[in-house]
Amino acid sequence: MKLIIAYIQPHKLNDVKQALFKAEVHKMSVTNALGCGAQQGYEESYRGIKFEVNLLKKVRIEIAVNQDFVERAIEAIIQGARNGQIGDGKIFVLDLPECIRIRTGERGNEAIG
Amino acid sequence: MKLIIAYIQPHKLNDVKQALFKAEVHKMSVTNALGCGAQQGYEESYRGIKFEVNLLKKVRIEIAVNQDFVERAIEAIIQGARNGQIGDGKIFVLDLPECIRIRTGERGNEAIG
Amino acid sequence: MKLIIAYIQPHKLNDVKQALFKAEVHKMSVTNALGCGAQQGYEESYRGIKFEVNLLKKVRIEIAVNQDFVERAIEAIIQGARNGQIGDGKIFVLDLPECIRIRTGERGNEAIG
Amino acid sequence: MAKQRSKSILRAGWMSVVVVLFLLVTTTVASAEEEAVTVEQVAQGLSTVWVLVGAFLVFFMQAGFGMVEAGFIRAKNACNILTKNFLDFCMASLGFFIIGYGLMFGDGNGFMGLKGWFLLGLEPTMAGIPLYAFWLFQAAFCGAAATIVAGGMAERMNFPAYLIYSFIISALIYPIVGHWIWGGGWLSKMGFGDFAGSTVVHTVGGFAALVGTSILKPREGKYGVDGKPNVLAGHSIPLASLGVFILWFGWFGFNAGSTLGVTDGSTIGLVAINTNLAAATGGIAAMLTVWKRFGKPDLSMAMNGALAGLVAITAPCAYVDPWAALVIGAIGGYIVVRGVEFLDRLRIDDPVGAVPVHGMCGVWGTLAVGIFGKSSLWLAHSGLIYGGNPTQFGIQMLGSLVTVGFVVLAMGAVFKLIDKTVGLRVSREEELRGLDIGEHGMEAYAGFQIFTTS
Amino acid sequence: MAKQRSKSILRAGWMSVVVVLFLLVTTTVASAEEEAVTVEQVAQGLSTVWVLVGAFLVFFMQAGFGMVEAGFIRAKNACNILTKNFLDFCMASLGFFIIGYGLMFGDGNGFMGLKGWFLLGLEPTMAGIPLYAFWLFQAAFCGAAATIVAGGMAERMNFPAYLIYSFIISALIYPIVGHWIWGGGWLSKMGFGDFAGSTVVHTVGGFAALVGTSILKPREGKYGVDGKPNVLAGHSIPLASLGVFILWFGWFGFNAGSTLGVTDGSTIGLVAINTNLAAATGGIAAMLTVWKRFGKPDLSMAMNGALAGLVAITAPCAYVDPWAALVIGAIGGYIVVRGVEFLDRLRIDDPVGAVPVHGMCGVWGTLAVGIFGKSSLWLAHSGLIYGGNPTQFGIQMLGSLVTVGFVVLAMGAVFKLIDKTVGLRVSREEELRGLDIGEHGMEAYAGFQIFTTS
Amino acid sequence: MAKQRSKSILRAGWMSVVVVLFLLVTTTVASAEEEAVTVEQVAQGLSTVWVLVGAFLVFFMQAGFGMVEAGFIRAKNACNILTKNFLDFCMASLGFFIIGYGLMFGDGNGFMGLKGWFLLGLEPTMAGIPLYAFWLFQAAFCGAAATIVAGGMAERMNFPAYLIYSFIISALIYPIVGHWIWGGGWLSKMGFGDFAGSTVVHTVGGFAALVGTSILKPREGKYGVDGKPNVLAGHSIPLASLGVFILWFGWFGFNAGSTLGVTDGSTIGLVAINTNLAAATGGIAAMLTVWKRFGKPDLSMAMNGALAGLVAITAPCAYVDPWAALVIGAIGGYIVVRGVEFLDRLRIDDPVGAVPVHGMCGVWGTLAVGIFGKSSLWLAHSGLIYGGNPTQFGIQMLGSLVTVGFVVLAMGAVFKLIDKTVGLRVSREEELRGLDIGEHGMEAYAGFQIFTTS
Ligand SMILES: Nc1ncnc2c1ncn2[C@@H]1O[C@H](COP(=O)(O)OP(=O)(O)O)[C@@H](O)[C@H]1O
Ligand SMILES: Nc1ncnc2c1ncn2[C@@H]1O[C@H](COP(=O)(O)OP(=O)(O)O)[C@@H](O)[C@H]1O
Ligand SMILES: Nc1ncnc2c1ncn2[C@@H]1O[C@H](COP(=O)(O)OP(=O)(O)O)[C@@H](O)[C@H]1O
Repeated sequence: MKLIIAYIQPHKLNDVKQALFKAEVHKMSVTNALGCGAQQGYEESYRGIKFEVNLLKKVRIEIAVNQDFVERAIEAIIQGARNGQIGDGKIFVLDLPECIRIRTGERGNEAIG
Repeated sequence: MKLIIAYIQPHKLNDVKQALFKAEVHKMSVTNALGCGAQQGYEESYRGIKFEVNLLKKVRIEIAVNQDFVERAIEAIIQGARNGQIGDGKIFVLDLPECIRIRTGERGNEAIG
Repeated sequence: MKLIIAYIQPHKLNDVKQALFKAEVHKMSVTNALGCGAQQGYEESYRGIKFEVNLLKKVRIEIAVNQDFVERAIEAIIQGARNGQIGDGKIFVLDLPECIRIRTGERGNEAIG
Repeated sequence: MAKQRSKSILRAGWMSVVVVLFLLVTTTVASAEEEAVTVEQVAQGLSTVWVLVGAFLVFFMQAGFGMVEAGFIRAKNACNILTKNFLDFCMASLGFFIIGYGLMFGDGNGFMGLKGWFLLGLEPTMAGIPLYAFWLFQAAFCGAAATIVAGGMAERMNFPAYLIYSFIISALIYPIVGHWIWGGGWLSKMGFGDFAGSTVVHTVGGFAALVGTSILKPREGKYGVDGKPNVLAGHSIPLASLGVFILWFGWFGFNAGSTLGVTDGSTIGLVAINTNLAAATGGIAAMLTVWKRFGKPDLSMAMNGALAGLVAITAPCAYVDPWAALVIGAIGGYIVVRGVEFLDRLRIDDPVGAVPVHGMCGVWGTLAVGIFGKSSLWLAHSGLIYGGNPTQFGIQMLGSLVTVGFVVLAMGAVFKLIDKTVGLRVSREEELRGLDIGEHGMEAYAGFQIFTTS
Repeated sequence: MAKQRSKSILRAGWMSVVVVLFLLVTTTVASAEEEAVTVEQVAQGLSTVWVLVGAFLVFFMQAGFGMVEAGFIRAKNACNILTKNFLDFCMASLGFFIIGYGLMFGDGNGFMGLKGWFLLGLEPTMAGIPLYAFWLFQAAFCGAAATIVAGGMAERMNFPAYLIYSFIISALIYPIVGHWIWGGGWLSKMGFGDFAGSTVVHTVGGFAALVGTSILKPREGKYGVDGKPNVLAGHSIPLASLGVFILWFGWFGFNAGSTLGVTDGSTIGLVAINTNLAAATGGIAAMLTVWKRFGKPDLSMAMNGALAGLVAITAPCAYVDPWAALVIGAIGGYIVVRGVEFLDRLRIDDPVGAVPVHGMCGVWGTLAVGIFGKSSLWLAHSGLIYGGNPTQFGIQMLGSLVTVGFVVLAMGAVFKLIDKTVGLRVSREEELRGLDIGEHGMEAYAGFQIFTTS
Repeated sequence: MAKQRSKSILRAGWMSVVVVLFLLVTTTVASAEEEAVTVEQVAQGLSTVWVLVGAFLVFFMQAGFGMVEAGFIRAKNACNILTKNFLDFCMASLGFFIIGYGLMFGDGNGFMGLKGWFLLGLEPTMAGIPLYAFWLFQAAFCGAAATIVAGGMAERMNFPAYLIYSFIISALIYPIVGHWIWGGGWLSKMGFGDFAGSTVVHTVGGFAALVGTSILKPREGKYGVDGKPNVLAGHSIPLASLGVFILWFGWFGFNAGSTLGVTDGSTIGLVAINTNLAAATGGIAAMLTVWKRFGKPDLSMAMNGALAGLVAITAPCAYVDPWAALVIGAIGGYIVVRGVEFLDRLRIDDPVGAVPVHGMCGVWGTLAVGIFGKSSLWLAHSGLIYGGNPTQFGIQMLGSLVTVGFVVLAMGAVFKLIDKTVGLRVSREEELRGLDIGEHGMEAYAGFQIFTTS
């Protein structure tokens, strides 16, 4: 099993979700995050002082999937999130040795979906 | 060492914390998250438009533990969070090759607790 | 590749960012978290009831780096975040088998930076 | 406003008018009538302006109640309390128009009025001002009594139940008590002094809240298994604080508007200064008390203290000297802090402090009339500290007790009945998720990350 | 206040009293005039106080509009709408001072006034009160008309475009319609009845919003590819709710202040009660309608309903009896719910409901004068239900239609012109990121975690 | 308002006046006395109503100050500033009752009053209105002066120190300056013109804030090691914006209420229009200045600009024509933007702009009296632009300078003393964590995720 972590633009979340559903990935967890990457920030000014905002708002998605879903999920995320512009985001894939469903106590591949 | 990630119902956090304390797991980190799982969302309506909310509020717990605490921690989480209903949550366990305490610079098993 | 997760004091974020930049680590993701560790909480009272707040506000940093940057990044975080006091925080290091840049589809070491 | 008080003012006003009329009649008859009408018109116009400004301010208190109540509860129930607050004023306007006014001010017996449904068949002026202006002022008071209860029963009461309750209290319960005291009923005849409503509005609202919250039982998680209270902290102290300022602002209309007439302005000046001084010492006293007892100057308590001072001065505001207002307010501020503690010991869960603020301090203010009141300021008898004659104090005690008794019985019955029929409390699941989603299908702060496990 | 200044005033005041007394004591004819002057002065003073209090309240409605509009949109555009709201009042003050007042109230022809630029060359009193007081009251109205549009065009309109628009509407469009109806223009001569501005203020503002929002096109993501509306939920219902209370509060000044005079207060009493009753039934009716249609009592709709009731009663408030106010308000509440649905079907995106509330209910209120109005209450002809004479209804219909037509054409041209020159809408990217950062470089809630993908 | 409607009312009004005149002309002696007394009463009643409404509005400004100050600082200190704001009004009410009023308005010498502690031993009326009403109006002013300082010293000042400070300023410092100018003291005798308090209230408050913030030193992290200012952004612009609207609203009471009397309403009309125009041009000028200098129309600055315009017009509001108000306000708006920059260059950290708004524009407004004032409008001498006689300007300059000097010295001493005893500033750790938890043990927004590293 793998744990996929993806950082995407906030306004792409709906597209990514839809793409994942089409790829039959139905479960995920979402948090908001501030990202510091290649993308330039923007300037704000407040009461006469300018300052650069270089932590940009991002959405972080965590998806645990079985091995055979990994590539599909990655494809779906890319498809939903890609704009071809800096700031599109990044995907990290971790090994996931164990997974447990709290309700039933099931473990492993059964528990994940 | 292992890194345990658990998604639970927000109102179960206190119970889980208590169960973990009993299991002598005293350290953890908590964030809020939106989860998309088997649990059905609910409908809201706003100014005459109905819409389904399918990202539900969850609490995400991260716990780094030594090998011999893994099962105890999992048991404690299950005990605290289980309701027997869909939406109870899920636990992921990752390998954790390294851990460092910033204050002392200690590494590994010593640093974790 | 490694995925570094660090929990630090919120008001140390700027120092940590600066230290990381010096170490040429320019990319990271930041979220807020509540931490439960060795650090004592503080008491609040509200309308005549006292209660202990034992989930303290922390900042969670996630950094994906290539192998040769791992120690540098850890050093930088420690340097920026250390106060010598309880509550300084903790660093976890995970293996990161895969990383994908959404914009280009690049994978692995190229994609990370 | 105290009926008998306003009557005196009016009597004075009318007498001068009569004198003028008489004088004019004995000069050149025909024209004289016109003349008298003009000065009299302006005087009535002035009183109308004053009472309407008062009515607008009292209406605005509705916003104050809404913000205080919303700010002191959790975000997940904010829409719900605001809807209640908003709709109970609408319901009160309707109920007090159809039935309430007639019950309260219509001719009838000592217990209740029996005339004036839909405001039909009444004189065009009342207490020296146009009936409609008088009604608006009274209706705003009625709305205030109704909304006090929302706070005490917050975060768990069923919405349709609330609508029913709010119609009943504003159309029936409040007007009946009002009739006793301001509508020429039995207490009014005994010389009971409640200038602007410590009893009529606040005791009624506060004890209705007490009954309601007792029947409802505490919120989920408010008391641990060991009975120790937990904190379910209010989600927006700035909102609550704005609400308190709005209430204080509106209270000037509440108290000073209750003169109903202006004449030369001396009574309204006295009422206004007393109102302000009591609020100020109430706030200070509550802060000092909470600081001493819990080690920190808790803003939410200081604000409750100012409200307590305001509630306490509401009955005596026109009968006492400014120094007495300082004392009355300060004691109110002390009462509210101890009252909150006391309720928590009894495990009665009153999320916003409606019972200590309105109930307990309403009683205290009513009694204070019997202690600090002066017969030279239009009160029937002087209070305890002036000669020690206990007559007025006795009347105040009686009136307060009977009102508390009546409200507890009547509202107890109403709430039980509602509970049996539509149900008083939402399900545990709905309570945990929040009434905003359960009852209204909406969120108060869409997009904000709110993270709390209570 | 300046001590010496007040002393002067007082000295003057007391001196006249002394003079009067002296003269009266030594009587004879001539002295009587002095006396009379004093009564007249007080009467004018009272009217001035009333109108100024009204003006302050109407000014305060600006805060109400700001909070409602900000609360009903997303956090990322909150600073932008507040800036618009804030500056349009500033621009309206300026524009109505320089040109607007002259166009509206200056002597001229039936179409517009042609005198009084910068308030120069005018009589020191107007309608029985000092010109400056009269101006302030009128200017606050003008600001209200301008700000209504901000809500309808929220979350996507360019800021400089808004500034230009707001100067034009307050200096030109609003005053011209105002002249027709209140400035002695052609509709006024026909006996058109719009007591406090259902047409002058609300129809103008509402239909300007309709034109504007139609030209602007819907917000990004408001309608799916299938045409189905999506929810872009307001970010702070408590703020919006506070705004509605402020508006209701201010509306008492809006309607009751429009009497301009007080005399014995009977008209202002009638106007005040009608205003309150219509708001209450508007809120209740809208809640019931939305509850029935969508299964939940939506607070945002109930609040819109109260505003709808207020808009609807604005024209007829002095011409109808309280029972009619109940009906007029309730129908307004129903209209607003259906109006919101209707616009969504047409895919016209009006984020805060400006068109149904102000436009549709403005028309409804204007027509209601022709249905429920009574000639005994100073209206030219009685309405339909009193004898069924359709004259007044016809006049109302005509006035409403012509106003709608004029506003649609004039504002359509203005918006098109602005679009061609400075551009009406921000870029898609700016819209997605939010206008707060794009137009003002600041955030409304620094430090708060706001997480939304719309 | 319906033009034709108001005309009818007016016609009726005027007709009765004519009738009255006629009657008096044909009348006799005896009756006249009664009549006169009545008119006098009504006139006093009207003035009382006006001043009380003004007092309520000025009180409400406290809410405005609270919201502005809270909105412009970080969420972690919001409860703290609101507590300060809330309690300083309580303290001011007490202090001004016990000592302050006597020092300010009691008989005494040119420097201070020496009679009237606890309001005892005074005449029942003052300046033609009941003493108590007069007191309330003055007390609300006193509270305003005290609370201005809270903003400038926000986010780092010790709470007990603040309580002590606020009692001292309202019981001693403010009343002494007030005595000079409004209480018959030396400046008043020279003909110094400060109609509603640009000097008495705003210069005092603003310069007390300057001294305080200088002694306190900047907030942690406000200036980088290189001296460059950092942004510590306000946490709720909507709250701040609401506060500005409330202040503007209240300012009508502040300025127009300062007439103390109404008579025929012409002065209050002038004051009201001037107040509004200066606020409007202040807002516009500040927005344009900030837009030009920093490329974006910053709402927080535009709002500060409106406040600056209001502060500037406070002294001259009754002495100048409307066109002058436009100019005075606009210059105020420009001053405030440059003033904020100027302070940042001096590394004086004033989180909410209290010094530029109240201090600098208070001085500007005072001087403006000497430039634009007209002796025909009750000022001692006409200003510079009318004949170029520099007498009035000289007096204004002198009064402003002496006040600034006195406040800087007196408050400097007070703050130093407090610093030596209870300590003026909280610990660095407490400041970082926020004063809400440190001083009050509570959070402003329980449950909200607030994420900021400053
Ligand atoms: N090495 C990294 N470690 C942690 N987070 C990263 C890393 N690289 C990118 N991110 C996250 O992904 C987001 C998008 O990255 P960005 O660099 O803008 O994309 P691109 O690959 O197009 O340059 C960043 O804002 C950050 O949140
Ligand atoms: N495969 C997954 N990847 C990421 N998060 C998941 C996954 N499965 C579940 N979760 C998280 O756990 C929460 C609870 O899961 P849910 O499916 O409702 O539980 P159950 O196992 O009872 O069906 C979800 O809301 C989501 O946040
Ligand atoms: N074992 C752990 N699992 C998860 N998070 C941890 C763990 N230990 C520490 N943390 C996180 O790190 C933060 C700082 O830890 P703390 O124990 O205060 O540091 P120290 O090592 O100085 O005792 C905690 O608040 C928590 O968020």
